[in-house]
Amino acid sequence: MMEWAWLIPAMPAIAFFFLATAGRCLPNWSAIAATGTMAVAFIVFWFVLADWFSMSALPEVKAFGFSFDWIKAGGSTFTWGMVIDPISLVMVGLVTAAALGIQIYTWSYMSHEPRFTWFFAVHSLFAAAMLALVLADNLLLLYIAWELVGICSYLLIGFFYDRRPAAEAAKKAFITTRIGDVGLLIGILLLFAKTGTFELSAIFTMVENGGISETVITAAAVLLFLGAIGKSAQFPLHVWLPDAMEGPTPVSALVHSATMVVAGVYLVARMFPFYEHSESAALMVTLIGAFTAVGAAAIALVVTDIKRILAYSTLTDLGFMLFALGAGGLTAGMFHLLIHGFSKAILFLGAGSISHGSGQTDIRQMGGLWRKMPITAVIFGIGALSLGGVPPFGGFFSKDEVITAVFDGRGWGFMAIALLIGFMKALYMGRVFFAVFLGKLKPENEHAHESSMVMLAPMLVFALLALFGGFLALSYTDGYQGFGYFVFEGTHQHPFHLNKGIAIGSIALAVSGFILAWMAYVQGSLKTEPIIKRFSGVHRVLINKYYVDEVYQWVIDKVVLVFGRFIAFFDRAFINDIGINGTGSIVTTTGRFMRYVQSGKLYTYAMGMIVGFLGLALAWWVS
Amino acid sequence: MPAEVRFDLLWPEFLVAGLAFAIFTLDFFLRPERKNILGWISAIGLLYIIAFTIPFLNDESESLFGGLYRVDDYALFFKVLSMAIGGAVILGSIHYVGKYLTHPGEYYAIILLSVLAMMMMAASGELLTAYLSLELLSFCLYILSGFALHDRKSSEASVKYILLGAFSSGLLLYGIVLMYGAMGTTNFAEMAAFLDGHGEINGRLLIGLTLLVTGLGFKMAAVPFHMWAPDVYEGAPMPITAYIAVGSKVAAFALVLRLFAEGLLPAIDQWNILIAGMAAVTMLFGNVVALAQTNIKRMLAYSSVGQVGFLLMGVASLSTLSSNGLMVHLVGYSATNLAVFFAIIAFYNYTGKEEISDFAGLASRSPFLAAAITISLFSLAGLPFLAGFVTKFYLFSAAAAEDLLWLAGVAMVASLISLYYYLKVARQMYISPATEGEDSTIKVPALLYGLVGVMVIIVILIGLYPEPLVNLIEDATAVILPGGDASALSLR
Amino acid sequence: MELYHVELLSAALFAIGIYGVLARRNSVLILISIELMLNAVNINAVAYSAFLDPGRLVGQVITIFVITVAAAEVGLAMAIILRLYRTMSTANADEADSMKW
Amino acid sequence: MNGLESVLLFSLVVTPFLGAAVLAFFPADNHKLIHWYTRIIAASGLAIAAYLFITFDTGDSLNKYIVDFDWLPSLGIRFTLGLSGITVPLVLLNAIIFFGGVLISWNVDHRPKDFFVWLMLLVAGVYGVFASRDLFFLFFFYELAVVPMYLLVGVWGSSTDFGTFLRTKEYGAMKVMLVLVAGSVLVWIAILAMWVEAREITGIADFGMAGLSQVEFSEGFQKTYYPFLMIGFGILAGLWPFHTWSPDGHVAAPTAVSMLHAGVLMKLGAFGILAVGMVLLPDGARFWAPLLIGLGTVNVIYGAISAMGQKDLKYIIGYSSVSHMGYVLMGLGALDTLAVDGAVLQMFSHGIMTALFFAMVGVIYQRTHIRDITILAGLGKKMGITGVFLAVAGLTSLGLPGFSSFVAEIMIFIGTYRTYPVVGVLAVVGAAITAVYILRMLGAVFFGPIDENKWKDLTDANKTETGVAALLTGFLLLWGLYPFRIVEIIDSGVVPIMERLGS
Repeated sequence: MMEWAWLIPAMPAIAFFFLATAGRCLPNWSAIAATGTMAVAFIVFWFVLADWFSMSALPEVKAFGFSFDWIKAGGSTFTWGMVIDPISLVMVGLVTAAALGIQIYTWSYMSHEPRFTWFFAVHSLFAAAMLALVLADNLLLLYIAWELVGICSYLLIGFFYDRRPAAEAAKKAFITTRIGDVGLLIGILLLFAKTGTFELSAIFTMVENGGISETVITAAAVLLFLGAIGKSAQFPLHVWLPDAMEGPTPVSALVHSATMVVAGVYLVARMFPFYEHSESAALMVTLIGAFTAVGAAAIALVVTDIKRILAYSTLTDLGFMLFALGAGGLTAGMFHLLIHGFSKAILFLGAGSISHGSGQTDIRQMGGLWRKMPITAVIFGIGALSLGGVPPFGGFFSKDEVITAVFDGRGWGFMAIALLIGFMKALYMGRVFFAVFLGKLKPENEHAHESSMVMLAPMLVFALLALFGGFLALSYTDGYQGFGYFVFEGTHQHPFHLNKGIAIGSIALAVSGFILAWMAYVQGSLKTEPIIKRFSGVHRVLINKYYVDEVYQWVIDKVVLVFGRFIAFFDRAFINDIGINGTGSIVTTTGRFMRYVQSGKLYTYAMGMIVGFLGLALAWWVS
Repeated sequence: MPAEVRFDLLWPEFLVAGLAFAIFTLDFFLRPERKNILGWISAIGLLYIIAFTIPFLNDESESLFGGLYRVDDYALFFKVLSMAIGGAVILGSIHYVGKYLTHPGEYYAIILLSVLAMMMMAASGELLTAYLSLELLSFCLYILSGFALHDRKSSEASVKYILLGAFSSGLLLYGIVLMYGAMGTTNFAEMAAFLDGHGEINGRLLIGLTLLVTGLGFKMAAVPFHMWAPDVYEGAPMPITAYIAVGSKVAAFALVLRLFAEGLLPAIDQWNILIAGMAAVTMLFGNVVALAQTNIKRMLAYSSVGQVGFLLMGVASLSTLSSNGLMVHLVGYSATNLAVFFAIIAFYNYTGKEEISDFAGLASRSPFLAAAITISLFSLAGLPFLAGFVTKFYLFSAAAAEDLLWLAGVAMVASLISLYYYLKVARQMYISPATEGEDSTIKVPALLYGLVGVMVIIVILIGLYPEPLVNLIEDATAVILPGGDASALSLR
Repeated sequence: MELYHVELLSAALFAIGIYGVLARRNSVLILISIELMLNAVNINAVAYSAFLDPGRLVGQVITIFVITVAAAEVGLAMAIILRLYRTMSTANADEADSMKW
Repeated sequence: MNGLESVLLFSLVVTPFLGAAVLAFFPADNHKLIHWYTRIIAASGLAIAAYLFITFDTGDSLNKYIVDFDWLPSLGIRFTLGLSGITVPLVLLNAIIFFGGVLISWNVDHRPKDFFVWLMLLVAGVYGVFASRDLFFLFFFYELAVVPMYLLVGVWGSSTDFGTFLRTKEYGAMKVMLVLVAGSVLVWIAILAMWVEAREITGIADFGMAGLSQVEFSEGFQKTYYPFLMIGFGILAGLWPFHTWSPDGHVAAPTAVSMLHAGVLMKLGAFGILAVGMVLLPDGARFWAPLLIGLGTVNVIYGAISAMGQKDLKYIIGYSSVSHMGYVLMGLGALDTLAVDGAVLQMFSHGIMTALFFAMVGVIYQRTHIRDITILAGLGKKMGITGVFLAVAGLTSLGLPGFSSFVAEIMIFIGTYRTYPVVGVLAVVGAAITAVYILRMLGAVFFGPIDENKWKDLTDANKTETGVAALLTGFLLLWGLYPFRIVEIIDSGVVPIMERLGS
């Protein structure tokens, strides 16, 4: 079945082309076409996975790929090919599952939207691009898919294009990530210039046997990481992600769980040999991941829009994953990616369900909603507990893996940071869950209602995955000895292990986080207002997201656009009016003056002739 | 010295002169309103003479009166060209004369006489003969430019023209005499022999040559001897302006080319840089000043001053190739200028206006005239697929081939400048709307319609396939610059 | 008498003629100055012929033609000047400057 | 002349020329006839070009489909037409844009006959430049392509008042014409210099490129005259700082002319640098390559930043053309096979893309009579189709994979990066800036709420316009997704040149 793996990205891509061209004529078929193709991709994934396990009985088979020539020019051949290995399989599984579930959810959620077809078209392309990204066996194709992911996010975030904030958010998302892509592309070009190929396997071989110098590896690793910073919304390019919730909720769900933001994490995981060979680059990944995680978690504690809280929690988790990857924890990072994907899908779909049912987005306007939407509440709760890191939910296992990896790789200090992040995760997850579902029901929410089964069913499936996904870490058969045997770096397979101290500590922190949240938002024994008042400066900074957006906006308004206008003015006034027109007017002015030589008087004319004669004679005499 | 002079070879000249006198005579017998027919007779007569001359003189090569007068392919080429130009101008004048001028008989006859003068200029092989034919031409043009009796501008132009012309004749003559004193001969071939023998140039020869160039520069209207041209162009009746712009220039260059090729070529290293400098100044000055003009005739006057600069390039870089180039450009220039002038005559006949701004909206008033003027002006600017492009390309290539690439570069810049004022005319015609009350459709008589059409077709034909013309010209050049194979290296 | 004596005479005459053309306002006087120039030419031509080229009479022929042409020229010029006088009531060449620039 | 292809090539060049000549005698008031006649001429050109493209054999592609007549032997001018791997795509490009331009001009009702006569002459010139294998005719067609611009812009264009300054159509037309002819003067000088030099070396007067390319010009000569070609052709390609004719020309030009102007005319310049400059003066090309690539880089960055500071749709796209032509120049300057391949593909791709841009801007302008992006807003509601296609063009322009510009740009990036890393980096940065102004433009015009009262009667692109846009989009996608064939063809033309250049 593996040779049919190309169907996985191809199916949604076909759906896109079908819907984008013919979709207008067949509006009713759009959902079916999109979901159907996605289902096929999902099924193919399972066959490929099965194949993988049957083949990898031979231990030396690590990856399987095939390719076709895309461009042949100047002695170089660029191919489009796929690599199927554990990392890509994990990603494909996550993406196909998430996309499929979210599309089903969308049937109901977006059913009143006139541009339903367009939504499905782009949604399919989004999934296709992400699938191509994770399956790409070379950097060129990876970059192509990477950019397509970016543009799909633009189209989807800006889906409600007639709303100014949505349009702005879309633009912001694309341009911000594009800045990171500059680094990514330069990194890719650097690697091509040094290795002469885009093939990942060939590049890795060179990295392993020293075919590339250390400096180049570090430079490339840093440059590639710039791309990851953009896509995975790490500081300082994180600003687009919170705004991205201007898109329809299913888009947020897909963006935050399985596509787009995890692309950066995936890139770091995929290029892991580089970070293994460059300590400084790996340290950079760790630091930026940790910094973003802490910073974003702090914001998540104070903002009140439900999707914004979730957005900042995504930032935290992404930082968390990169934290692990930078510390050498490939398994941990990928595992957290997987679990986070499912959990975050629930949370966003749940948030969508909440706003769909109640019409509210601000958690201060909610409360007690579990009475009106019990299933949503349960499912949302599972997601929150999972991401909060409470056992036995999946998030606990993955978080524990990350903390362990950080401890192994970076030691005590960084582990403390990881634990702190874990605590904050629990705190804000508790906050959002309690504030929304528990407590008193507000009168304006009386009309709130549970969502349809079409929306709830996918959520349920994801909830199960979030609930039990953590057990993927454990060993079951010879064919699957735990996640650590499946996704590993180098030759270093390792089983799941619990560091008891760390585990207990993190559980304690997670639980206390939830308890604190409960005290603050349900029981009321912990008053938030005094704390806010006490730390009003800090609170203001956090509410304003450290003023990063303002600084950027200032730079754009006062520096970039002003500079653009200056150049435009310079071009018009100097290069054109003085340079080009000036040359012309010099000639015409000369003509205007020279015509006065022609005085109309006869003697001038005769004089002219004599002068000419003398001039000629003189010139001749001299020469 | 040949014992017997073959007067029969002068039949074309006799016929033209006879035609002229026939017109004078016929003029007495015609009632004023019938005098239009004189124009037709002159033109058709010239046509017959052309038809007679070509087979009659083809491949003849004879030197009459001991080298004073040549009958050869070069002369033949210019004779035919002169007659053709004369005939075209006469045809183009008929309506104009009927509307604005008196004394048509004298008008046509004097044009015929000037055609005769032009034919003689191309044929003369000696300075005095050249001078005499040149004076004949000038006298005719003095009269013609003052032909609009009641027009102040016309008499002013005429006075300026004749006084300056006489002045320049004085200079020219003094030059001729000094050269005669320096070389002991006025015969072109003997001059060449003298220069071949004596490398250096003494003061007498130097001043003589300079004066000669001054006098001829006046006829050609090269800067700074051009100053009569704008005024005369503006003042003269419009067909005469065309005639001066085309005919007198063709004749002057026919003479200059033969003089420099046959007489002064051995000293080319001495004078080519001077002529090149004059060419550069002429083309720049003419085109730059033309930018500031508002009267179409005056603009065309300056433009043709600029064209003289291009033509002088061919003299400065004299070789078989550049001689070809000069003649090709001369032919292309003549056809193009005639097309412009005929179109303007048609316009003037109807409107009586000659400012550039009066052409506003011409594209809707008469699409044909607008297109014809545009095409011809574009040809003057050297744009493809028109004559000007090919002829300039030929001429500039020839100059470049003789190490005058810089001059070719200046010429290109000058044609770029010229493009600007040509485009200003095109802008008036196509872009600006016609002024209120002056937007009636212009009626173009069939004769002018046909003339303009024929000229435009010639312009396009030369632009698309100049090879036949170039072949003719190569034959002509072979006479004055024998032994040159144009496609091979420079023969200097 | 050497050749250069005659040459100087002729050059002087010629220069005076040029001066006249440049300095005179009246067209008729200009015309007379031009005649002066032409006469300078004639003197020179005859002198060259006599001193340098005694056998051939080229200079004399030139002179005869120049005299003839000059006569015709004067006639024509006078007619045209008369025209100018009729239309503009002046024979001053520098007042005929309606066309310029 | 032999073979079907030669006949087709000849007729491809001659058809619009004759077509214009015949059209000149049509009755001027039968608009329908004139439109349909021109469409048929354009379609036949497209068919021929497509046939030549599809059947193109990449083996020995330098001297393909030769048409050869003696024209002016005394100067060594022959009428020689031939195709190479470089020219075939560009000929196809011209055919596509001509066809699209004619269709999009369905609304020209002011003297349509004259309009199409000039348009056909322009197109004939462009075909001729691409196909000529003789410098005289290359120059001939080059000027022929420029001349009609004056009247096309001047008569059918529009004047715009920008508040602080005014750009009239007369000004735009005059500037386009004079600047381009000024460029051609430089080219002309270089052509004559080469001809003279070759004549002195070989003793044969010959303007044929095949012959001239065999001549060993001295290094000093090449270094002296290559800049003439580079700047002269470069002016047409929008080389900084001689680029301002282009945006101002666009602002004044009517839609179809803008399409041809940015779509094909600017390509002539880049084509000239490659097919004349680099082929005939390889040493000069090597010597001056750093300057070319440097100016190309300036073009990219400067054009993009200028575009960012503009408010008028046509200015934005005009400057984006300047920026994108910078990539082409950069690719040429890199002297790297991959980069040059990319440059040629970029010419094709940018041509189609910018034609699409202008077609859609034309649609907007025709309906709203506004091009100021600060006034237009929310048009997406009423003009969805237009918006989609403008977005397609915009996304192509910012180098989105899937569209052909990406393929071209990535090849240029690779090629320039491995020769001049800094330039490669700047090129990538330029692409990012492109994203800024393109998205700003799209966002301002199509996104956000719409003023329902003001645009009550606003209509979307009609079927013809949609068809044109779809045609252009189809080509963008085709080469974007499957560039193998076109790159193969281009490569077959570029490799011999690069081998001669010794890199």
